[in-house]
Amino acid sequence: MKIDHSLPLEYSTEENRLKIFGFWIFLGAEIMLFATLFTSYFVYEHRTGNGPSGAEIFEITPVLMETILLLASSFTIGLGIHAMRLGKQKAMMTFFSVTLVLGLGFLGFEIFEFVTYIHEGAGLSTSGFTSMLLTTLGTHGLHVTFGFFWGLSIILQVKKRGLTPETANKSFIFSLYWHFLDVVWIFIFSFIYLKGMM
Amino acid sequence: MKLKWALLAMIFTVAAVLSGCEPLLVLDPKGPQAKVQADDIMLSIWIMSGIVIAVFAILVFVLVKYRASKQSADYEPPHIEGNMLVEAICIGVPIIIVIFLSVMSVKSNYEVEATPKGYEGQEPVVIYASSSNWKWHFSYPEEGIETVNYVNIPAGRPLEFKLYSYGPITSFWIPQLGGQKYAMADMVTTLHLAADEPGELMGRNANFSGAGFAENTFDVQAMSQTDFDKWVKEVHDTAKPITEEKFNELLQPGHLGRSTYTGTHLEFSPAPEHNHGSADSDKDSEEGEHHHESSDSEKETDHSHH
Amino acid sequence: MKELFPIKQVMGFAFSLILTAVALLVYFLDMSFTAGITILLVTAFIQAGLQLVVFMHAGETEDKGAIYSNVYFGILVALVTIFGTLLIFVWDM
Amino acid sequence: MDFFDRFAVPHPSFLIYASMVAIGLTVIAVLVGITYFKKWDYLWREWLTTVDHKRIGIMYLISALLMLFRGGVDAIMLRAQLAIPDNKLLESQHYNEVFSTHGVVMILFMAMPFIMFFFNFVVPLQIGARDVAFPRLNAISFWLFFMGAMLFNISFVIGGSPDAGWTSYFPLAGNDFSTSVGSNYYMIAIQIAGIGTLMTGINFITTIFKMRAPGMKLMQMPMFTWSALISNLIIVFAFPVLTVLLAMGTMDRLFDTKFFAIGDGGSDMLWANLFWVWGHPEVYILILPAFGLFSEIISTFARRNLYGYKSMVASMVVISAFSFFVWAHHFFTMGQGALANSFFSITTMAIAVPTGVKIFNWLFTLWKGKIEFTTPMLYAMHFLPLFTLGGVTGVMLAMSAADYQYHNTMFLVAHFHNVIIPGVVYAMLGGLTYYWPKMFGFMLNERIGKWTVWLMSIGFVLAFIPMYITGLDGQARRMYTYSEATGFGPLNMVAFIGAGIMAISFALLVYNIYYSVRYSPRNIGNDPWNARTLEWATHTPVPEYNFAVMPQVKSTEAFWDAKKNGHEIFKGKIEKIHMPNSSGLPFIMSCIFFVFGFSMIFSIWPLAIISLLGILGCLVYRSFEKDHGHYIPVEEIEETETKLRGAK
Repeated sequence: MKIDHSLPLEYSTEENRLKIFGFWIFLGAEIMLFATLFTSYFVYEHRTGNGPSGAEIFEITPVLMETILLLASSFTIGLGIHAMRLGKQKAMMTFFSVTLVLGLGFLGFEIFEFVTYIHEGAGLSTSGFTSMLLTTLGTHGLHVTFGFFWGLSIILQVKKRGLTPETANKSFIFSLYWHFLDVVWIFIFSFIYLKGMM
Repeated sequence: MKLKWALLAMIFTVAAVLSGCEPLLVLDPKGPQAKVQADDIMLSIWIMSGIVIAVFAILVFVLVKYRASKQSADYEPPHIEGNMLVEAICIGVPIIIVIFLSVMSVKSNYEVEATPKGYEGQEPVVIYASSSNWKWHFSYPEEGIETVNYVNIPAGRPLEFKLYSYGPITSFWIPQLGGQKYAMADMVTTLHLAADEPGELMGRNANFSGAGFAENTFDVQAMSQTDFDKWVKEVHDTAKPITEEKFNELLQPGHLGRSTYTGTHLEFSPAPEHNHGSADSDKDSEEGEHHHESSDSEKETDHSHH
Repeated sequence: MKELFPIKQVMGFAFSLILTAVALLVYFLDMSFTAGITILLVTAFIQAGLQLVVFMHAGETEDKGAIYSNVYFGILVALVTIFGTLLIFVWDM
Repeated sequence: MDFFDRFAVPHPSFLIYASMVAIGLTVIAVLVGITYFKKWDYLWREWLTTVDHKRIGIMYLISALLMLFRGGVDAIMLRAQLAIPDNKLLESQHYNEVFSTHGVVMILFMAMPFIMFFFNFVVPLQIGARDVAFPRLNAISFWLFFMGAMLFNISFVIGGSPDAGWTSYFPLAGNDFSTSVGSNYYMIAIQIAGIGTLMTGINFITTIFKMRAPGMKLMQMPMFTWSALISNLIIVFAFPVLTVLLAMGTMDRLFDTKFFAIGDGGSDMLWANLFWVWGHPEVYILILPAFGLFSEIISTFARRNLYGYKSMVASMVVISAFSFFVWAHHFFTMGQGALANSFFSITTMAIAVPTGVKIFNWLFTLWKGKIEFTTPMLYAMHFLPLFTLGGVTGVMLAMSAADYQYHNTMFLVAHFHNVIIPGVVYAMLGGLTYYWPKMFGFMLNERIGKWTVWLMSIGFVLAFIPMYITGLDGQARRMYTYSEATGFGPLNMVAFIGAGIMAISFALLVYNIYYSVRYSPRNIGNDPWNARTLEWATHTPVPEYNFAVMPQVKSTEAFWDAKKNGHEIFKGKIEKIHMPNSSGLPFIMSCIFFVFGFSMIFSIWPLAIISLLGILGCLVYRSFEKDHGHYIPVEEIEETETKLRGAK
């Protein structure tokens, strides 16, 4: 393992650089994954069958809370990476933990939202629209859930092994993932919720 | 050399069959829409043959001229990067062909999506053609009759087929009158056709729809307007009315022969309202969006029977 | 403590909150569909770009050409898929 | 016994029972054989746990050839059934299952692994790399593909095959009209294989961007590597669509969502739409590597550099974008307006331009060359005219108004076989012959090889040209039978004979492998074809580390320059080489995926949950695992090098 000390830790080995590059390509694939969900969502937007429409079930409060929580978590993980580059392991761990707590808060609101939808008769098998809505939100929610456990395992590893080229690399890639989820949420917020409530 | 002869023989066989004594169905149009399509097809075949022959000729030429056995042992092929002019020609000529074909294609597309040429002034006969596994139901709302697995049409009048399905996606196709269009469960598509002269024609579902697909055909009889009127009157005199019960029985999966009824199933089991693909339906497509909920609920009751 | 909060990222966060607030106008104000969707398109894409550049450091290595091409290609294909499908299913139906 | 009833085949026949017995016996024979020859350890150590791109490539190749056989048998059954009017060989249900699996197997489980074989075996060698960017991910890709393929293939003996066509349009594939688990197999098996493919895409883009030999600029990459790059780029952006689509289909079938339902706001055509958003780029994923292989072969045997390298690259880049702009031409007849149809008609025809550029560039590469008709070259020379024919019929199909007549007919079937067989299959077989000596150290017999090509082409012309004609005569595709009155009989008989000749040609290929294993000379050197690119600069067989010293590259044809212009490729001393460790995890995880897929297909929820946890467990294990690979010491490399040099 050749370590290049002139670069930040996460870029310091050949393998690390490959992984970060590869993850960017993966994010390209994720763009298309969510684009497909959005494409379908726009087709189903008015195909509500006997079920409720978006305007009938969307509520601004939980959505706004989710948005603020996720934006804040994207900010804190950015700070986490900044701290990591300064070599401040403790600050980094704190920022990462705050990020995961915020993510958990987001998931809490989302679960509350889903329960409300199902209560209001907008279940997975109510109509084309509700199927698609819950699938799109659910795919994002599953990504966040997966990210939560991923982040947890990274915090554990940093705690156990300290900041090495390997753990720094993992943390950086995780931060890319988390920011990307925030980007996706911005589009969900704008083109599913706000457009639906407009 | 073998290759050359084989290819020549092939082209001649294809040409002979295409222009042969027994014309192929699609190239033997009996209506204006099929004529547009057959003309397009023949034209593109000629242009494409030109391209194929050009490529074959160049290929045969270089293969004969530059094969190793004809070169001297110390011949060293040159290093050639490419040539702007040659490559510009190789891009330019295909672009010209593509532009020409694009114009043709767009023009024809608007033609086949509108009332057939030469029939514009006339009142079209509207026929609702719906498919169920594995039958075709034809409803004539104005004449007030319904047929199964056969359709009689007046020649010399524009036809408007309104297509939808009571099951999988099917495709309504009468090759000699014009190309096909899908029939689907959640919307009505419109196919504009016309028959120039009386005659018997073949019609079928062209889109795979399950076990009984191969036999999912219907007979088309184009007849003069007087014969058509006579037939309508005859049906009203002799046939039984179609009831909801009878219709649900017809919808059961399986094959049936021809049958005829008075009245149409549209009265108790209307077509999905979302209207698509008709040149004049642009205005009501907005409306269709809003109608959606109601049309879906109606459809569901239809389906609970089957 | 201060070095842990670089000005670039704090500003980025503040700006993304402002953009969110602007987007919320479409909910609280009564406006036409066109105006609303325009606001949403603008705010959403600026926010996405913000995340990409400020937080994700997309352009910090020698691979930035490849990374940006990859993202742009993804966006291009995504937009074509979305608008093509809308053309088929909604606008020209 | 209700639990076991679901595994029964819903439409049993003698053929299916016979296959069951045959499969059972083969599996037992293989297991007994491995045990008897005490090969379990070897198999596990050298193959199941390998992360070596060359071995993974060879495993892709073996899978692809097996699937070619399976898909080929399907094809013969289809042609035999249609050979005479009102034939009773297959019932409608069986015919439907056979053509559905034929399509899926040939596209996804034959052609895809075949190109994966070339990516894996050739790309790292061609760019002078020691392995791919993520060797272990590569192994996961392969094993996921393999498990997906196996899952799909057991469908016809356990629970029933999919019967809604390879496109699996809803609502036909929905629960209302496809009651067996066949369509579940379709959704889940393809999903698993598709995830593997997506990871391959990421892996190879990274490899090609980041691991090229010193000095090799992007515009100096050999054409096959370029085609691999573009093809993988399309994979990365097309396969997520398939992932979402299959997930939606799975949810419709298992969880009663209303995506493609009749009523309740479902939209059956959205399946078709998204299917082709993935499906059309998929065609280019297959054909671009084929173009790349032909470029290598034609340039090698015309003994000339590739004409118009830059326009070749440019045309592929254009194709990669355009392949996403044309999907609606697969359903011009859905009832959308003339505006939408016109748009997609024009974009479709526009793709013909870059494709045409490629054809002309190949022709000009032959010009002033010194053409040698070896077997790979013969494939290429048959490809050019036949593919041109397929290409121009594609332009005909692109004319939307005329397509109303071609759609769903044998004309269409003829067209896509006419591009896929001379395009993809010829490239695969030609490329296989071309790279065979690099893999195994001996050549395939040229005489038998040339017979294979000629028989293949004669069979092809007889089998598919008649379909153009019956299509124009109104023969719809996917009909299991037709009456004598239609007049389709004679031409379909010709097609059956053609298919038979193609089968003989395939048998000849297998015989060629057997014959060459036994009789081919072994001392052929590293460069038996007098080729031009880096993969021929290393030893045969290729050592584990590919190149003892990293090659230095200055042009598109580094090796040729070395041979003709004295350019020195291998400069510098041998140093210790870092290599990745083998791992059993990819195989084990993919096996759990298989169990997960199987339990989803049959809705066995407890098992599904347990296996899902198992998959997550593997991921967690991997995340915490410390694996830094190993170094091959200099002495060992030198020893290998001396041995291989001696073996020449």
